[in-house]
Amino acid sequence: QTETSASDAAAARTVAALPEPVGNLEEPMPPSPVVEDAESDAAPGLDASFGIGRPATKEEIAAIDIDVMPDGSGLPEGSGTYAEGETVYVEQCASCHGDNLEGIKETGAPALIGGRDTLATDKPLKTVESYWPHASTLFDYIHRAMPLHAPGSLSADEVYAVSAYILGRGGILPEDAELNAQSFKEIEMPNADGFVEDPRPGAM
Amino acid sequence: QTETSASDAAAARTVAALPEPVGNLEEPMPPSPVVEDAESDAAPGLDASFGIGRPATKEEIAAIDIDVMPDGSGLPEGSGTYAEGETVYVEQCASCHGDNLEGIKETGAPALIGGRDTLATDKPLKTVESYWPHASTLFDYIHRAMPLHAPGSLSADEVYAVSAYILGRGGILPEDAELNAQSFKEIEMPNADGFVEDPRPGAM
Amino acid sequence: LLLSGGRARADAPPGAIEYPVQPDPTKEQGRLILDDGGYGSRSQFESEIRWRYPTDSLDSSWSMTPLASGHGIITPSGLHFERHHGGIPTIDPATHTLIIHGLVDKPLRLTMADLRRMPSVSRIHFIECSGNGLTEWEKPTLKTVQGTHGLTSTSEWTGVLLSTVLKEAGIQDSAAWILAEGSDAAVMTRSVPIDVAMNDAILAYAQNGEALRPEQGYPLRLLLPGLEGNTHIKWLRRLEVSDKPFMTREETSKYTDLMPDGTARLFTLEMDAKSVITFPSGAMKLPRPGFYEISGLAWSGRGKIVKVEVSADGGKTWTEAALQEPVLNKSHTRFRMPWIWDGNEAVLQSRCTDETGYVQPTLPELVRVRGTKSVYHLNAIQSWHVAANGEVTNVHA
Amino acid sequence: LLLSGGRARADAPPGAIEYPVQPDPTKEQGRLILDDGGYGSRSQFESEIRWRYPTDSLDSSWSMTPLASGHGIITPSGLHFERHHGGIPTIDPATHTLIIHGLVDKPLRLTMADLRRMPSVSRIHFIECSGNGLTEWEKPTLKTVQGTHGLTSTSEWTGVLLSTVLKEAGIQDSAAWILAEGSDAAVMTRSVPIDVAMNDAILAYAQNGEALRPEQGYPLRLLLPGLEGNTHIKWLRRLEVSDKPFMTREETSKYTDLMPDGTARLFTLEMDAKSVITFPSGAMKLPRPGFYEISGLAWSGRGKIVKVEVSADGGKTWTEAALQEPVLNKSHTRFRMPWIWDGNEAVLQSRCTDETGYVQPTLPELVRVRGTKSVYHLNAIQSWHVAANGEVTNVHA
Ligand code: HEC
Ligand code: HEC
Ligand SMILES: [Ca+2]
Ligand SMILES: [Ca+2]
Ligand SMILES: [Ca+2]
Ligand SMILES: [Ca+2]
Ligand SMILES: [Ca+2]
Ligand SMILES: [Ca+2]
Ligand SMILES: [Co+2]
Ligand SMILES: [Co+2]
Repeated sequence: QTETSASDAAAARTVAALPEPVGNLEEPMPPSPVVEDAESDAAPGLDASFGIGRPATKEEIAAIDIDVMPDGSGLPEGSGTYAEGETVYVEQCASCHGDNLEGIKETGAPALIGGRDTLATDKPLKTVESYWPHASTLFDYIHRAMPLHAPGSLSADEVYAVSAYILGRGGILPEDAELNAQSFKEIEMPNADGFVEDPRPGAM
Repeated sequence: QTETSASDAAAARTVAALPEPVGNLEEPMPPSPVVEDAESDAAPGLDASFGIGRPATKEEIAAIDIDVMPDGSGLPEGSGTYAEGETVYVEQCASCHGDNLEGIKETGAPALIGGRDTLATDKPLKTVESYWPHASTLFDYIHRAMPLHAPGSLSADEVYAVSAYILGRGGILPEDAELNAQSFKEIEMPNADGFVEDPRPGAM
Repeated sequence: LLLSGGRARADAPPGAIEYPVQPDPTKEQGRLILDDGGYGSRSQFESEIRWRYPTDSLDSSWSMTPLASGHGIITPSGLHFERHHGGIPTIDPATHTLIIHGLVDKPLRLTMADLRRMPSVSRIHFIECSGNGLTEWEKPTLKTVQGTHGLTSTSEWTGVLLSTVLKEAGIQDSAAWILAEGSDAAVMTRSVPIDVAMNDAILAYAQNGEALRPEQGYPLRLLLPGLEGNTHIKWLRRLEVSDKPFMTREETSKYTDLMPDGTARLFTLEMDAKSVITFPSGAMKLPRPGFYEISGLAWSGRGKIVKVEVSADGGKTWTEAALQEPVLNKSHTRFRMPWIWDGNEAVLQSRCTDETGYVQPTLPELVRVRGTKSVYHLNAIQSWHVAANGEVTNVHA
Repeated sequence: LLLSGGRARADAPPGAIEYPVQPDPTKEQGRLILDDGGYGSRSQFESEIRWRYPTDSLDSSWSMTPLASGHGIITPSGLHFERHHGGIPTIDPATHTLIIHGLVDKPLRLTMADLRRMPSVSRIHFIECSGNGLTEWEKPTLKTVQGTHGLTSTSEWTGVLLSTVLKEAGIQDSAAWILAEGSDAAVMTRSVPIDVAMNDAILAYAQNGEALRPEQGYPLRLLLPGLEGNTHIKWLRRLEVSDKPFMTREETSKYTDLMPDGTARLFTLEMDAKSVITFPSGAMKLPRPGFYEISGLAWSGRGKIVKVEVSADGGKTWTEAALQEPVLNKSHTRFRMPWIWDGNEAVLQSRCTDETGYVQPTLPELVRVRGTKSVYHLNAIQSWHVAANGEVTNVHA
């Protein structure tokens, strides 16, 4: 036994033989909180106000406050007629909803009219005409979501017009109707009284 | 108002205007349970035996029962000398663990010898020589995991041999040692008594 | 950091990366740590995916969670069901804001960074689309539990309580409803009752420990625990406080429940208690008689599940199943029951009870009141028929 | 099903797919449902990744969870910490088996399909490597909470109780230890006391509702709730029941704790209670004085967390933090405390107590007993220094 132990030759090592953590180990840096707004620098409290965020400006709200409610609030200025609406519809809606507003299965676009007196049958057809309780919903929805591939692209005039057309084709408005913020509020929907409150819990 | 309602023209639609679910809708099929073994067809019970799986055969167990325990159980047939071990070591271990078994930092391979009397210092060097309580662990580990890039490739003879070499270089065995299942069991490790039970909970 | 190892390939399932299978993984090093760039993916041997019901419109469609291969109560984020009305928008969180206005003292504008600085909560909740099961009213239609029940998933959601933000803005006494509006192509809107908003509603920015998934509303969604999924507005950009509901298209034309007399229920928001056996379930085949662990999920929009019973004889006799802890409020609860299939025909059913005492109804009980045209809120007991040859099918029993 | 939309690209973070950001997502349809092939991925704006401590060997290395950007208690599976001794094997579950032998009446061979048919459990548990924090004994070394504490993660695990399988095999009276062996290149082995095995150990095949991730042992791992991570053998292939421990390399050369007197503790299996503040934490910068929600994680290998206290003055005064429900056994528990930073220097600390009454120690208390060379089981109170300029750093205080 010439060599007894290599302990002299062995480099001294500390725990876990870790590489010396010198310099930058390239630990990924965690995100820091970000404060964008100088305005809310007000002294914050623990319970009520955290001093976080800032007041929304009137302009910021107006830019996205697009909803229209049953009482007519939110209806913009402008107007449109059945005749104008027919043009809008033929050009921008008929390809999906059909020449007669009957819907085209392949596009997924539902019928917009028809279906009155079918709700209690075993083939209910729920459309704007037969089912919708409020005309405001029609303006609101077309304005925000239609035409499907260019949502939000219609002017207020165009939405008034195509609404007049759809409601006219559905026999809810006369063909000479012109819609604006005032006349819109007066529309009576056929199924306005067709809705009931949720009886649950307590009923099935 | 010439047209009153397009309800006649509208195709009858049922709930949600779903496409007719006819034919194969290509629902992905869920996995079914699989039973591979006819043997365990025995009537199963709810609590003790589920009749699942099958007995492991002696061959199946032997093929993977590779562990070696401090009492020597699991040591295979075969033998190897310090001299044979030196060849194995030089050819298959030195590139990572170093010519003098001192470890090579860049490879991550630790020192295998040295470090006696360092355990209570502030530069403890924990090696096979200085730290390991059981020689069985050396056989077991080399056999299952080394050399790193060809684990499990050494014959039993080679593992006996390289163990003799490492223990010889560490001054635990003489250089003329030959290891086999019998002589292996007699190895006394320097730090055999260096380990204590976990005093927790109750102590820090 | 780039992916250095395998890559998504046509031959790996979605969400997986294909690596060579090792003939003997104990004889060679495996692939290197972090070759995934530091964010892992599922195994190449796992292939379950969400499934899209083949609606005609691809833009307005839904995909369903593969409940049959789920485990526990958490739904993997990659398999959470989806419902989109205008596709999945791609929104930079650095420019996204939430505006709160209407009947509030101080209209507020919050950035995502602002929201992340506010006091937060994390809660495990299910979401269920109230259209879950809509194909099943009249006859058993879809084959698998993914098709019949896959419009529900459970995640751990983190965000700011909506009440925290509303208090910050100062809601006025007349406040009764809040419009929530998304910034997707549908500019999706729903009206939320103020008591829900002030109770447990969450402005959620995280899901299962990381940011929301894009399909789930990244960077911000509304979470209304227990309420129908459509109300949990994704990609949330605006909250308007009002004294009246807004009567949006999604709460009038859709998500109203048509009764046999032609009237329709409005604002049926809460999801009643429901359960389903996920194993064994439709389109599986039991290979032979013997031991099987029946397992499934139960949930209620009104609180905790207190009991799940299982029947193997189509509802004649019932046995109480074990509820896996933790049993959480408005969360999926996993139930299990050992079962020995004797090789004869069987009809498997589960029936749950929630902490309000509500018991999940049978389909005939539900149809007696609601008919089969109400589309939404089908929460009846589901039946799976096990044939003598082991085939499991969706039946009305 | 192929990915039809975006693809993983060099410019998207790992785990994300890059899509064009929409200038106004309300004005055009978003990307189509299921263009991800049915399994989703995270947002391209989320970039946190596991981080590898730069060990010299890439084959034997570890990666750490980015705790600073975590939410709630669930760790996203893609960010679960890793520890590999021989890389990540790629194993076909159809050919993988588990063999149980040794001091049992009936040696058993179980396929993955067999295991999936047995009675199962799902439990939310943390795993922590006992080497978590090993760089921090002598001086504050790493900068972030990912570096100091990132070797712990929490998932919902599903599998078969080990006791179920052991009962099936019939363990003999002399049984005292079980060897668990993996089928990776290290053929990793640890000895498990029989009482742990018969208590709450799980043969886990699922994680967060889907199959285990490859890095976490796909298709099968051992889960020993509360015990050091190294014992939770991944890619599990064999269990041998014995009357003695096996004294493997990982329980002698490694995972023994060297004391100042040169003796070393064997089988220090349980993970003592520990907590850490994850927000604010090292390398962050607070932009200005004001409100911040302090948040962090606490866990104990011996049961539930009952209390977390937070100090902003380096331990002089303590305030009890709120524990986010659910508070689960051997799971991460999220705590939160509102805090107003006044702009002066502060030292943030958290201290937890578990249901056994054990209180997390200070580092000097721990070092007084164990010295600084024991490598493993550093569970001392962590201190984060907040400078007057808002910079947060790792300190010993
Ligand atoms: C490219 C196809 C397409 C075009 C063009 C289109 N729509 Fe639609 N429309 C749809 C689809 C699809 C839906 C159903 C969307 C959903 O359910 O999410 C729909 C829904 C509607 C609805 C709601 C119907 C209901 O019963 O709920 C109205 C109203 C409507 N469209 C009006 C219009 C008008 C007006 C135009 C033209 C200005 C138009 N659409 C153009 C596809 C189209
Ligand atoms: C390609 C590099 C490489 C080669 C070749 C190699 N090793 Fe290793 N060895 C390592 C690394 C790296 C470790 C540490 C592994 C770990 O901690 O997971 C190690 C660990 C060991 C250990 C455990 C040391 C301790 O203190 O725990 C022993 C014993 C060992 N090797 C013996 C051998 C023998 C004998 C051979 C040749 C037959 C060999 N090694 C070849 C890289 C190598
Ligand atoms: Ca408004
Ligand atoms: Ca009206
Ligand atoms: Ca053995
Ligand atoms: Ca000995
Ligand atoms: Ca699977
Ligand atoms: Ca992030
Ligand atoms: Co409803
Ligand atoms: Co330990």
